[in-house]
Amino acid sequence: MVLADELAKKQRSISVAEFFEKNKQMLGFDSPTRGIITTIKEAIDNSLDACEEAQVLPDILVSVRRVSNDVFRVVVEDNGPGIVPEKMPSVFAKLLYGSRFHQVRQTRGQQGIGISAAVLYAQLTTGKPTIVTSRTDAKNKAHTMSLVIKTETNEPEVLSHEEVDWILPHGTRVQLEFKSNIAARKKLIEYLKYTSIVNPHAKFRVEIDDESFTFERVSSDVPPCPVAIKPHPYGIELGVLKRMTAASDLPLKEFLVESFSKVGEKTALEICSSARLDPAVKVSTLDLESLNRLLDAMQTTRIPAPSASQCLSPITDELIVKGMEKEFELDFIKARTRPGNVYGGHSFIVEAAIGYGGKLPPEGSAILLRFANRVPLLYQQGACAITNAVQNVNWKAYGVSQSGLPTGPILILVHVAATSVPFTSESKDAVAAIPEIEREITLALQELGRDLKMFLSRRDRNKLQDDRARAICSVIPLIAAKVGEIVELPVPDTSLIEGRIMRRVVLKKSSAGGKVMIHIDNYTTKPQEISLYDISGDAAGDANIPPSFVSEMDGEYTKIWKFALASGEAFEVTYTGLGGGMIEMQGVSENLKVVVDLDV
Amino acid sequence: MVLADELAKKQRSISVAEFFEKNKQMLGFDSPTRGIITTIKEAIDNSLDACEEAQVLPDILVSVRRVSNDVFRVVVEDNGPGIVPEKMPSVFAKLLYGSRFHQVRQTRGQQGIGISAAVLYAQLTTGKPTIVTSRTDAKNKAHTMSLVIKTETNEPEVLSHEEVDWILPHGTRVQLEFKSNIAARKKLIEYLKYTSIVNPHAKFRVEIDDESFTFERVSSDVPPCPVAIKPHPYGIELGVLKRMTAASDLPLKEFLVESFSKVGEKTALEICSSARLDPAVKVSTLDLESLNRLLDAMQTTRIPAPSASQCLSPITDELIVKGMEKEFELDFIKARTRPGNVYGGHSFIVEAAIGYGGKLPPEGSAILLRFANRVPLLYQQGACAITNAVQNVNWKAYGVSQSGLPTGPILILVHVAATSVPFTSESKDAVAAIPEIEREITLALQELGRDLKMFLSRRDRNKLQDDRARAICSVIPLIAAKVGEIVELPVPDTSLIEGRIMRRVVLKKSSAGGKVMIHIDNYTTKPQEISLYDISGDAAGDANIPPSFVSEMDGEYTKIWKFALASGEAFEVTYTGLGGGMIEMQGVSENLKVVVDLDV
Amino acid sequence: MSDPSERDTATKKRLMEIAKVWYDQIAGGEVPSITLPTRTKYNIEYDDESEVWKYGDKESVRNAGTAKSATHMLKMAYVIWFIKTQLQENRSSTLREMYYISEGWKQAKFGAQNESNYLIEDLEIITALQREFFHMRPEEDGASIFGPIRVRENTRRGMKEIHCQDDVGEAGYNIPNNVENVELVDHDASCVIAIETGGMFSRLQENGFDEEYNAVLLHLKGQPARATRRMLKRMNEELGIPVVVFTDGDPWSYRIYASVAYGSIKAAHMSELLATPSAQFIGVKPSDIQQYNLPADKLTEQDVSALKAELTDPRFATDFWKKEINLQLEMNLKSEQQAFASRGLDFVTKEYLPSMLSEIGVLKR
Amino acid sequence: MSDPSERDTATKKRLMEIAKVWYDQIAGGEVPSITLPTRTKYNIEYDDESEVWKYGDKESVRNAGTAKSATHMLKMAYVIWFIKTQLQENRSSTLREMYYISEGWKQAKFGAQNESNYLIEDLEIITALQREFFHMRPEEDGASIFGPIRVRENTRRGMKEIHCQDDVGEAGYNIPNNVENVELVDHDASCVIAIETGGMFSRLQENGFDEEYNAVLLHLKGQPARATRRMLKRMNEELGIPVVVFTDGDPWSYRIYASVAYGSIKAAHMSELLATPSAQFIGVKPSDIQQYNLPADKLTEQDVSALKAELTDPRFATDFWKKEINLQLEMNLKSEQQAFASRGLDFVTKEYLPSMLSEIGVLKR
Repeated sequence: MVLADELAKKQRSISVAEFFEKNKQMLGFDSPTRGIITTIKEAIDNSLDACEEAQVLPDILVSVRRVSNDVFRVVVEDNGPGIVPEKMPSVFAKLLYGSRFHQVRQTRGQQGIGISAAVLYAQLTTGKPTIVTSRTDAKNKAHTMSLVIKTETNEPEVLSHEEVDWILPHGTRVQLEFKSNIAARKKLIEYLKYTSIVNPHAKFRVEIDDESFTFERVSSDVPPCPVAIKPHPYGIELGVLKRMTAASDLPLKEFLVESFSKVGEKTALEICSSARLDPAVKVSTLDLESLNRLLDAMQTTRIPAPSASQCLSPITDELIVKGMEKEFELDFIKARTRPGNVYGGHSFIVEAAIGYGGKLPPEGSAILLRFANRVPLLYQQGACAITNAVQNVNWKAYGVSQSGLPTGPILILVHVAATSVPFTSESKDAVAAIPEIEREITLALQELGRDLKMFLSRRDRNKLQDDRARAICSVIPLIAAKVGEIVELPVPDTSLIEGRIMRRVVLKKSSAGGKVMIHIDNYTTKPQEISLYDISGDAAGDANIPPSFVSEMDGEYTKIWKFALASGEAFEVTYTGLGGGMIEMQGVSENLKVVVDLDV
Repeated sequence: MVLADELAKKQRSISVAEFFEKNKQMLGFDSPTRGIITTIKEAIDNSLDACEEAQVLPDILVSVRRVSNDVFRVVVEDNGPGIVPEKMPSVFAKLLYGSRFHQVRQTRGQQGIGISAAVLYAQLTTGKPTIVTSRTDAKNKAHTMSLVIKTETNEPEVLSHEEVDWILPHGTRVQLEFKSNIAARKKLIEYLKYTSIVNPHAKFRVEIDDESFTFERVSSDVPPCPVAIKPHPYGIELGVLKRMTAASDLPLKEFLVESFSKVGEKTALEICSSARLDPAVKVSTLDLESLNRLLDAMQTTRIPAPSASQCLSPITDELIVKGMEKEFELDFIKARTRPGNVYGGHSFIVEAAIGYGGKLPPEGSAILLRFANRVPLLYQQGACAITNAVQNVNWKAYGVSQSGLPTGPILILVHVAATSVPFTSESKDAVAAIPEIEREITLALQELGRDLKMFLSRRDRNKLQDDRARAICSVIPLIAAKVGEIVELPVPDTSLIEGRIMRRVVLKKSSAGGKVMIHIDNYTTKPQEISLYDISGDAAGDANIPPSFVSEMDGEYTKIWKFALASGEAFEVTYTGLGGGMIEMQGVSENLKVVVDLDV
Repeated sequence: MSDPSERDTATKKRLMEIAKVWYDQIAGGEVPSITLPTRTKYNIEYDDESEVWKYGDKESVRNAGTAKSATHMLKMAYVIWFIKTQLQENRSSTLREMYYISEGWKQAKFGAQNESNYLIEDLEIITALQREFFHMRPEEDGASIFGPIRVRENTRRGMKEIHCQDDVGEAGYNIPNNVENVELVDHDASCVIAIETGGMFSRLQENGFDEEYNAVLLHLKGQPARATRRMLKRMNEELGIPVVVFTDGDPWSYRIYASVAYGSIKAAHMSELLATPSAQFIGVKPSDIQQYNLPADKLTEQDVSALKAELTDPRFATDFWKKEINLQLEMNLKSEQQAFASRGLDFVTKEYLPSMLSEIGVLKR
Repeated sequence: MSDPSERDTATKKRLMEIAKVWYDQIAGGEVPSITLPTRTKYNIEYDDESEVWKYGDKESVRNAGTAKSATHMLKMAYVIWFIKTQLQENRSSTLREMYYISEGWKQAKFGAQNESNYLIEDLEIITALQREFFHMRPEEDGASIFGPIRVRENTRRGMKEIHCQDDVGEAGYNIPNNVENVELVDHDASCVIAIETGGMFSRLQENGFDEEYNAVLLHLKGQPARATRRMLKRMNEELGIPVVVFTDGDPWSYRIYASVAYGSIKAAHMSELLATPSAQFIGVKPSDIQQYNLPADKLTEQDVSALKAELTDPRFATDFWKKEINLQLEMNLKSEQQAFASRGLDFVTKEYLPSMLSEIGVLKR
């Protein structure tokens, strides 16, 4: 058949750059608005990762400027370790090129695709090359290159290259131009704010057109750079195992110990025996049947979880709290970092925080901040496992109302740090529904929920005690008066009740018939040093006990009496006046104090 | 700084196979259930595309068999043109390799990634190679290869290769094994059923474990194979234009005419003048500034839409109707193929169909079948522009209730055929929200809605006429009787009304006091040949007009009178009996017939 | 027509006339039909002569050309026949009873209670007679009356003469459901005060308002029954006693007033018999809430939309109502009658009512 | 205690006793408190002696230790004071009026209408006196009575003697809201038939059932008011007339019967005064629906759950009710009283009632 030959002629390789040029929505460049956010995010991810590797406190400049009607110039500059000139073209102008893809550790960027995709997107929409400046050392000059990607081959093309003077001793600066619109502005600031919360050691200077502002760092400790570890047996698939054994010349036991984390001699032998394989057999000779048995054994033998501490870099609860305090005003704030855990052989750690009250909107759904490997997730909240987990917690058990998300003045932050974050797509908007991760999020939130409940019930208990005091000191006298009227007898004295029940210092102020009376009883068991503040329009010149201090301003008199009151004793001052104003008593601790203004 | 050098050492290229191995959810392999559907879909897409290119009526075998507990063997075999042995490894075991990526025409598969991804997924989960058999010609033998992908390099590895005898003169057979579970069964059958509806020229034989069945073809015309066309100026981005001009040695005017569809001399000159460029300038010499002007001019000059007829292969309304009739029983069915249209330079055609009534569930939301380039979309209905467009039609205007989707016994089919279908992700589950496409869908549905409304109102009108007849022949006599009683006069004769209004043949049966009476009036203007069937427990031995025929079975008597009735004449038979049973009149056309059983 | 048997004969004749029209239509080969005014808010008009709102000119013809309307006419024929029989036997029944009796009417059986109600209303319109003439009893009782008026009621147990202050308990005289059987004998009243709530009715009674001002107190018991409205109409028309209406200060209460004074949309065909156009509204007015600083509740959403509907209702198209309703929407408040109690239990009888009644000229003291 | 002034003095004394307890508690340095029975369905018990359901032993103590309950007690003190004043001045008022009057009580002001209602009920329980003794008038009117019984009502306008067949119109005698002011003089009645709907009340009257059987007809007007229940109780207890209850055949109607016969949960403290334990239910029974093939409607979800709740209600824990309710759930049908009309307008008076009343031994003919 001639046709097959004919068809064969048309068949050829497709470059990965061509593929993604046609499928840019897969990488988060589906709209001009989105594109600008994605670009800045990719550049900042790279800068933060690099600074972490170099153990430098990041100082990052983000600048967005409109150069013509619909063309924007974006600059991201960092003080990281810089990139050697030979690698600059590939790092920025070749898709699927990077240092982190094959490592098992937590990094923001991973696939070696993000910043080059931005370069691709820039040259596609404006035809402009990307200009990269980098300096690795104060001893060397900086190098500036103008780069494009050759789409047909996915290879970098260097349009110009020169050495230049640069003020920074080391760092990288990338400048891209593309078509966009400024609808992205709000989302961009949101992205930077959230990024700054989970990277409290980083400082961001931002310039958007004519405006500039800074997100300051609140911590001066660079988080330790996660160390790459060997893969865990639970996370291996048959195809990968086959590749590893084929490439190794070790005997089985040594292969297991050398190639995987958490596998010691004992565990290795256990695996061999379970797989009915000779520990001394060369792994390269194992057939598919044996490999299948081996994989089965590796995944059913009990092996400790990979140690998260090395390969992951949680923010820590302390710094999360600092980061949140920096950006929000809250009455309550608590964070938790869960112990490390594993899904399908990948280490991960969940951190969460809850903020309550303060300036948060008192009604409506909680504000939910989602992060993965210290990167904020801004899109597709509904499709994210984090959202799901938050909704599945029974918030009512913690005294918080709920309709899907909890409602009320609540802020919830969840950070998933993992050697490989399972995103639902390469645009990295949402975490996939992995049961192990959801469970950890749930546990973290439940712990925090209990703390929140404690806070809320303590707040309620304080309210209750106040309530009781108020009842006794303000309502019972009224009952006494009315009851006296009914039975046609003099009003009974209520101080006995107050004394017995209260064990507090009780201040009552009342005014009637042009006379003001302030009466204080010390029902506590201890003597009290009291400063009584009475601010009103009355001068109190005829007070039976003259104030220790009087001042006047705009017709308002501040009268202060200072005195000691032994347990069981009373203080009473009367003067001519109309009352009103403000009354306060200092020197008595808050929980022993009852102030009743009978005029109100 | 030493660090940059150190980091540089770790940097390397990542193979696209590695990338997708780690990101398999991006290609629709996120779960074992989903994986099996995606695999079969990719294989069938290739088979159908190949048969179309070869203009062969597709005869496709799909077989799914469990080989061990969680391992399934999938075979897809077609009678297509086959693949030459040299190309077999790359086609099946190299990602981003194919014949259709660079062509502007409608095909099912496009990216050269689908079937190789399935191969990658198979070897990852079971370690097993994929076995491909192909024969291009009766003169040659078939070739069988056992293939895997070398993940590190994305290159095929041929594990075995032999020539074999094969019963098919030409065709391709692919066999993969992977882990899955049979939860996919229902979805798989659904997928095949829908595929068969939009590919009415294809025959599918299906074997799932011990069951086998066939979806037959209803058309023997192979749809014409879409022809590749040149790109349309509206669909070009700057980066692409830059690449095209750099590679060309033509002067501008000739370049425009040669490289783009729908650009003739006149249009080319118009573009040149609008861009203020010399038509004779060599395009390879144009600077970025000029290219920007050129692109602008290309996209603002009025240029006809690309002709959809060549590069697209709509199913056609006639075949859609056939396909739907084959799989559903419906009272109403109508399809529309819209004229071709363009979005961002890509041609597309929308086809839609509506089915109503029959065996469709009478309540609940409409069944929505979505297709893109003849491939059913099974997942993410909610995220799809098709769903959106269907929901935005005001169905109530067409007499159909609606709650989001229309509700009731309705089936809606929408097919989007395009040179490049804008999917929301590479897993190809949902069409992105492109306004041009949504508009076309809406228009198609509105046209169909009007037809549906006509059908429904005709149905209602028929009901109405029946209703009117029933009113006049059964209720008015009752009114007459009651009114007679009230005014204390004899019951007035209602036959005058019946005659005047009805112009029909009216049969009335009544029984009272042990007598049964059947009365027929011919109010039509023509004589009628009538067969009267009366089936009841009465023998009618004493009928004043003896029946032409009587038979008895189990105590039920069938009595038949045959007679002619001139216009205006009446027939009346009475006999002793209890009545009941069934009465029917034949020989009179349905719309002239009124049967009133006054006993019911 | 206070002689019952004379009344019954006339009614029977009217009904048979309708049936005769259909009889003749059928005998003449015509599909029987009947013409009725359209019964919506958009077809009520102010009748200058009788000063009430009635159905306007819009008519719809119902004929037996479809199964639905043929069946409707069949039911009407059965109802006419049923009423005729009832009149002949001097029986009566409620609408609900007729509904159940129709169980035996085969195709003419009512599908739902409101179908029989609607049919009786149609017959009222066609015959221009009240349902009481058909011996159809309403379910609801009439209101209670307490005050200086004497009535003579023609009951099934003979003629009873009752003075509504002297011969009754504190709960007053109960208006029977057929007011046509009541004769108004004599009175000594300055006005009739129709009161929405029982609490206020008792308050006026306890405070001796009826004695002091010779007022007839009438407890409306919410939206007034037909018998109550007919009684008010007759006291006003036959005896010339002014009628005032005293309700809560909310949109639903204004509708109570409107149905007393102007007639209801549902019974617009009966407006001449049931509406008392000279009846005046004496409160609670929105401006009272403001003036007397009455305890008040916020308007609900339903309240607001009822008020807005009233602004487009022809019966409320006067300056007084426009001003008051707009004021209420602005204040966003409503008050109950008894809210006057916040100013003391005697405020309403010592101050509010005397001043209101003087202001509108009912009291001349 | 039919002498009003004597009654008022005793009531005042009871109230002042309560106040005195609090007075002494306060003077003694104790937080004032009061003990009340728990008012739920789970704390009502059958009292063998009086044959009615009353509150059981479960009690709750309310003391002024929290702002909420202190305020509650303050309000109670104000209410006691208000009633005391009212008794002294021989005034009366409605609950709603008291609610508005509390506007001036500062902290003791009621937040909502039902708060004042609840408080009056508490006081009834504590004092073991009816609210009528406090001169608190209910809003709702009592029912109407028609039949051979003579009453003497002590009205504000003097003593009125009324025969409920001879001296009233067809709508009958209206029970005043304070039944304590009514004296039952004499009667000639064989039984009292308490009827749920106005339609059936009129049917029995029209058919002369009261005359033929010397029956007193009483129109309950839905869930009966306190005055109605008290009146039934007194006719039964003082005059020894048997009471039967005739309602629709649905769960809500059975509750009407239960509140007549056993007392309501809300007013269990008044059961001895309000409940008529010997009152018998004569229909519509579920078994009647079956036996007479009455037109019926399907039970709604609410109906079913009300029936199920009745199966766990101690007041319905008899074989009769269990059988009937289970039958109804099984049939899934309910019927109205007037559904008997489907068997003719006379069926209910000629057949159903005579046979029912004979069966339960009320009629001995």
